[in-house]
Amino acid sequence: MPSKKKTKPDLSVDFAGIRLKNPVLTASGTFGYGEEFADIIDLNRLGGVIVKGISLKPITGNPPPRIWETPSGMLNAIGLENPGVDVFLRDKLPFLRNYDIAVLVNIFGYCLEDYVGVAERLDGVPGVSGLEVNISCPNVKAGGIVFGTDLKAAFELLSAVRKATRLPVIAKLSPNVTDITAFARTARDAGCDGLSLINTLLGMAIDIRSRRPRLANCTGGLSGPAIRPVAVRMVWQAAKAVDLPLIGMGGIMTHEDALEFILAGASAVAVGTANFVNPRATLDIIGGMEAFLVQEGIGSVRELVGKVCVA
Amino acid sequence: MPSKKKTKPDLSVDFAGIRLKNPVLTASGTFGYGEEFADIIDLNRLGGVIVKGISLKPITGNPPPRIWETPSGMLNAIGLENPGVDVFLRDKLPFLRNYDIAVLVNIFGYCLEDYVGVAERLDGVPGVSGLEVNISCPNVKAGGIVFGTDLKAAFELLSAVRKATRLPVIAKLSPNVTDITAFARTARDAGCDGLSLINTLLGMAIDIRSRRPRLANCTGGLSGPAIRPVAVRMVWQAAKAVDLPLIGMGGIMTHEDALEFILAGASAVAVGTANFVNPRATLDIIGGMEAFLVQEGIGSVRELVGKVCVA
Amino acid sequence: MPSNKLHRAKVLLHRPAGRGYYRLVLLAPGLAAAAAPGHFVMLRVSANLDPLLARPFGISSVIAKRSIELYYRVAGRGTTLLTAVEPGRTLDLLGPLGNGFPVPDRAATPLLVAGGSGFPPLLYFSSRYGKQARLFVGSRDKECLPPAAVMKDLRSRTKAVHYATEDGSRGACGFVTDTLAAYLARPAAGESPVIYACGPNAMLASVSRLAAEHSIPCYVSLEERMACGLGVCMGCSVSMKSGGYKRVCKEGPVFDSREIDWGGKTILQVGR
Amino acid sequence: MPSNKLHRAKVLLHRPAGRGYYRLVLLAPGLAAAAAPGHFVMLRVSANLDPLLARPFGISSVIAKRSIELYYRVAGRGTTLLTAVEPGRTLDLLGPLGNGFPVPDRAATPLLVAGGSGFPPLLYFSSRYGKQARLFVGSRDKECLPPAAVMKDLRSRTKAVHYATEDGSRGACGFVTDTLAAYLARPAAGESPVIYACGPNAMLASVSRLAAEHSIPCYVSLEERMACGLGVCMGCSVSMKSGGYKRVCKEGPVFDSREIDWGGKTILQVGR
Ligand SMILES: Cc1cc2nc3c(=O)[nH]c(=O)nc-3n(C[C@H](O)[C@H](O)[C@H](O)COP(=O)(O)OP(=O)(O)OC[C@H]3O[C@@H](n4cnc5c(N)ncnc54)[C@H](O)[C@@H]3O)c2cc1C
Ligand SMILES: Cc1cc2nc3c(=O)[nH]c(=O)nc-3n(C[C@H](O)[C@H](O)[C@H](O)COP(=O)(O)OP(=O)(O)OC[C@H]3O[C@@H](n4cnc5c(N)ncnc54)[C@H](O)[C@@H]3O)c2cc1C
Ligand SMILES: Cc1cc2nc3c(=O)[nH]c(=O)nc-3n(C[C@H](O)[C@H](O)[C@H](O)COP(=O)(O)O)c2cc1C
Ligand SMILES: Cc1cc2nc3c(=O)[nH]c(=O)nc-3n(C[C@H](O)[C@H](O)[C@H](O)COP(=O)(O)O)c2cc1C
Ligand code: FES
Ligand code: FES
Repeated sequence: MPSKKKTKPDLSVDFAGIRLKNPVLTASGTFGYGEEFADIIDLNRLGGVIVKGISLKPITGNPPPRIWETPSGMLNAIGLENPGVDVFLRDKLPFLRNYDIAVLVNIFGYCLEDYVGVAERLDGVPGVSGLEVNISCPNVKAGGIVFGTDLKAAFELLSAVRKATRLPVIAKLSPNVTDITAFARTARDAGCDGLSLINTLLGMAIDIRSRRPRLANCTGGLSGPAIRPVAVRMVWQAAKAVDLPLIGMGGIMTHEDALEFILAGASAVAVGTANFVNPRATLDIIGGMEAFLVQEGIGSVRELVGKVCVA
Repeated sequence: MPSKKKTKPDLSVDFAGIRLKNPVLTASGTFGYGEEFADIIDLNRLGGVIVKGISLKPITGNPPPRIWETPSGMLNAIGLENPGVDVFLRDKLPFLRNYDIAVLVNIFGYCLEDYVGVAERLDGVPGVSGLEVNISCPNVKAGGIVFGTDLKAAFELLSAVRKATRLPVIAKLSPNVTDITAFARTARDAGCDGLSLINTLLGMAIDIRSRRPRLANCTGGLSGPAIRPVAVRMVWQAAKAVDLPLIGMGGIMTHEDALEFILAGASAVAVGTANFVNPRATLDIIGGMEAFLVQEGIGSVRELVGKVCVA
Repeated sequence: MPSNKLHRAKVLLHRPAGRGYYRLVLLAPGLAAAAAPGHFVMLRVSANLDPLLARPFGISSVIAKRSIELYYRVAGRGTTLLTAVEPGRTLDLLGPLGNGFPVPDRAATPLLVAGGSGFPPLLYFSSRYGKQARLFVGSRDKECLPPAAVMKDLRSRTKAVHYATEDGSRGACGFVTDTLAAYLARPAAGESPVIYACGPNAMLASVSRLAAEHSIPCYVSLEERMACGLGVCMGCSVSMKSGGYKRVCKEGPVFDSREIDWGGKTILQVGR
Repeated sequence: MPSNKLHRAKVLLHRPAGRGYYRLVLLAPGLAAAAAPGHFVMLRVSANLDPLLARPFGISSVIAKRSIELYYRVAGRGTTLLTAVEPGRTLDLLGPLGNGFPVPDRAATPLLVAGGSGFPPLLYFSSRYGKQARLFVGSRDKECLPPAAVMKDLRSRTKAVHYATEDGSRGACGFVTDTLAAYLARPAAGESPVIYACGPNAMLASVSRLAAEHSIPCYVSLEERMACGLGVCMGCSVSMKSGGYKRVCKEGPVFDSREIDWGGKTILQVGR
């Protein structure tokens, strides 16, 4: 006899072989390595954490000012400050291993060899669930070519990373391109297991009195709810173009925003700038998503992936 | 003996041979053909009006819903509804000729011949100061190629329009490209006299309950303050790349926003979505700009064009 | 100088009106002087950039020729923000906008059909032409009817009120269109009915069908999302039977129901 | 469960405090219990998405162990919005944040140097360690000094107050660093001074130079734009003499002045 009791909806997701208890991750660079948030929320309730970008060697980052608030968004030009992969493995990863959550390590470098180096160091390390390969930071250049905006460079880089690790490889795409689907296909062809999108839009703001850019770096990456419509559109386009699972992000503040991305075709979502505005945002989103599924009588969040009706 | 009296600062600008009494224009599609605003503001105080996009034949536009509000912005998919060039010349232009302001006519078509046709019809028409050629509407396609995102198609189109008219030709660029400077150079090479940027960013929003896109057209153009940092960055990049005068736009709400674009390299600005939020926005911006110049002791707004310091 | 539609209006009164509505009275003499039944205003609900756009509201009354009254239901972010506005503050306001209802013929009996939160323009209409009119009002249950004070005014101004609730908690059990159909089947002697309707689109479509069946004139006040309210953005267009679109803010919000292409998609997917 | 830093705090008191400042008292027992002088909070000023980010404010006092007091100057959009918040409302609040001032040695004489709107953390400091301390306060003119009530508290809590105004309208004519320099040139007998400074960066740089010249310890509380206040965004970094950066919100806001690379660019281009 079928039970009439409302059963708890299933939020779990299998993402490129990584089991997530729910589809809500934290976006790279907006959650540190988890430590600071452990004071505020129960990390065990997250689907997973995508850590701040890690490079082979430590990077000190850009001079200040590094951030500027914009309408419903913010610009940042942190310059990928990070302690390097060795310190990450020694000091940061052990903390995250105390929790039963997926840990995706965001990696980047200044040249192909850097990327491969970090990927190799992380291969087989217990506690690392997968790699998110940042080919989309506006500040990472290779001989004048930005990996994330050149199809050939992206293909070579992602193929090389693919060979360097047995971990699931997720390519993080840049939105600053004419055709996101071309990059999605390139990442697939290079053997990636999934895609993350979007990274920040390249932006700029100027102080009209001093006539200087608001950021010492001149330009920076625009994030936050301002960019959400662009992000949803790109996730939708990429989902139609390739058969890979997607992590959708860009301006997610509420569970409704997160579900927009899932309907557009994302299997999981990442919450970025919202963590600054409301440090409980991830948990509020998980709770809201669960309530929504109950309310709509949907058994599993997986039933919603890509289910936007564009008749 | 130099006078100590504060003289009124000079707001006038020569834009590609078009004299503007001040650098503040209205962005195409956000001010109709001026009539509706004549009830609310004194049109004679504007630098000029860029009219709603005009095509060779009337266009009925997209089915509703056509707009959706987003964080600090809006999506629209109007579908370029317009009465066609003949009705424009008969019913709309005469009204604008009552005012002593520049009138830029925004034109577009579904194929090269359409564009050329409108350009020819407008050539030599008294009261038309110049053409703004919209090669950037996400809905205008030519055999699968969007003029605004394909360099070769853009070059051919703009060259053809250039030949079809003696009026100043201003190319309106799409922000949905990897490299805005390549399009700026292409427009210059095709003989354009100036550039307008940016048009809207392609975006999408989904109603999570009905699972349908918020717009009947599925995707739409994102405008408003949300996109301003992207617009300022593109104006700055384009200004460095070519020696043409630029009309900067994208999210301008206040005189401070307008001056950001001017410092980034725009000789004039256009106010779009702000007209909906505050129908006096253009006049407030002109007033604020004048007050700013007085306050900072700057004699002419022209002294500020491109003067951002990126030491 | 141009006849100005842009006003900075002082909030004179602002309080919950019951049944989920707020009543807002704004001092705006120029606007009040020009406002006719069926007109609406665009009201900015935030001084910041989110929410960005102004919200449309129908004028429910003009008070002492200097103020206008609005009734609004808390529907989303904008109206929630609005509830916090204290009397004494000023709000940016654009209006009067739209075409308004056509003035009824002296001999006609206007049938005012109000569904959901569609009563405000009909309330204003009733203050001018109520004596000749019958009101048909409907909602899910009696708690969803217009606020008690509004109903009192409507009752005292019109010759009859026909209630319908879907749960039968007030008046006939069923839709407002059922009571309207019943009336139209046997109109009171000597009455020549003309319909003025405002409410959800599904209701307006049914009302329109009824009017066509009985060959009586029918005016509907439509809702569509708006950005400018001025006729410049082309965002609020609705499909016309004759092909093409008309703007709710400019050629509307009131249309002859025969013009509308009701067969098209839902005209407005409401809210979030 | 984690020790929570996130609070929904009720506004107990909120009013203009004079000289362009507002005083805001928030009920937040957990925060109040943990707050030490030099700590700050991140306060959300809008429930909507613009302005988006929370604003940092120093804690100026803990009241009855359950509430915290803030003093803020209206500096831009966020603080303007904040002024409209009525007592009784709740605000989202994160804190206490930052490292706080080091506790002064019993034998030391803290020299509190306050410039501009830098007094709040020093006011809190004075309530704990004021008896041993001297206050150096400076501003453009006497109208730009901290609010009268604040000055009264500071006077009653410290052993001496040294005023400086650029126009000489109160105390010595000149910069606060001039009066500080004068004192350091001839410190009172038996005093072993330690500087605690908060104010504009130019002032802090001068104070830091003076401290170095006299070889006395100096702690400065810095300001930088912040997004998270938690140490995760790396947005608030300042240059260190040793190379690299430290986060104002995490390793700061209080730094040993010798650590800071004052020679770098202006650390903060304030406001709009
Ligand atoms: C001509 C006209 C007259 C109206 N008169 C009244 C009235 O007198 N009283 C009343 O309570 N409501 C009236 N409405 C509906 C009212 O405008 C919406 O309820 C309101 O805009 C919702 O705003 P929100 O921010 O609270 O909701 P949100 O859902 O947060 O709004 C999101 C967006 O959708 C738009 N939107 C949402 N619902 C509607 C709607 N029904 N019609 C048009 N746009 C909508 C909003 O303007 C906004 O752009 C009228 C609408 C129109 C078009
Ligand atoms: C640790 C710390 C403690 C502070 N304590 C106090 C205090 O007790 N009282 C007080 O009046 N002010 C204090 N400030 C400054 C206060 O944070 C700013 O005045 C406030 O953020 C301005 O916000 P706004 O929206 O009104 O200005 P806007 O100019 O609109 O702000 C725009 C952006 O710049 C940032 N910003 C502007 N000025 C500053 C600034 N001086 N420091 C950091 N970010 C800034 C804002 O946070 C925002 O992101 C403190 C700053 C810091 C970093
Ligand atoms: C302060 C900050 C730092 C970031 N650092 C990184 C990073 O190290 N690596 C990366 O791939 N993305 C980084 N991002 C981009 C985010 O992960 C995310 O893609 C983007 O911010 C869009 O999501 P949001 O709008 O929810 O913030 C950073 C974003 C911000 C705001
Ligand atoms: C409702 C609407 C209609 C528009 N129609 C046109 C158009 O017909 N032709 C065109 O070139 N741009 C059109 N645009 C783009 C604007 O001219 C402008 O480039 C863009 O909105 C960015 O400026 P804003 O953020 O100030 O609105 C339209 C924009 C909006 C919001
Ligand atoms: S709302 Fe802009 S045309 Fe109607
Ligand atoms: S404000 Fe985010 S690290 Fe300091």
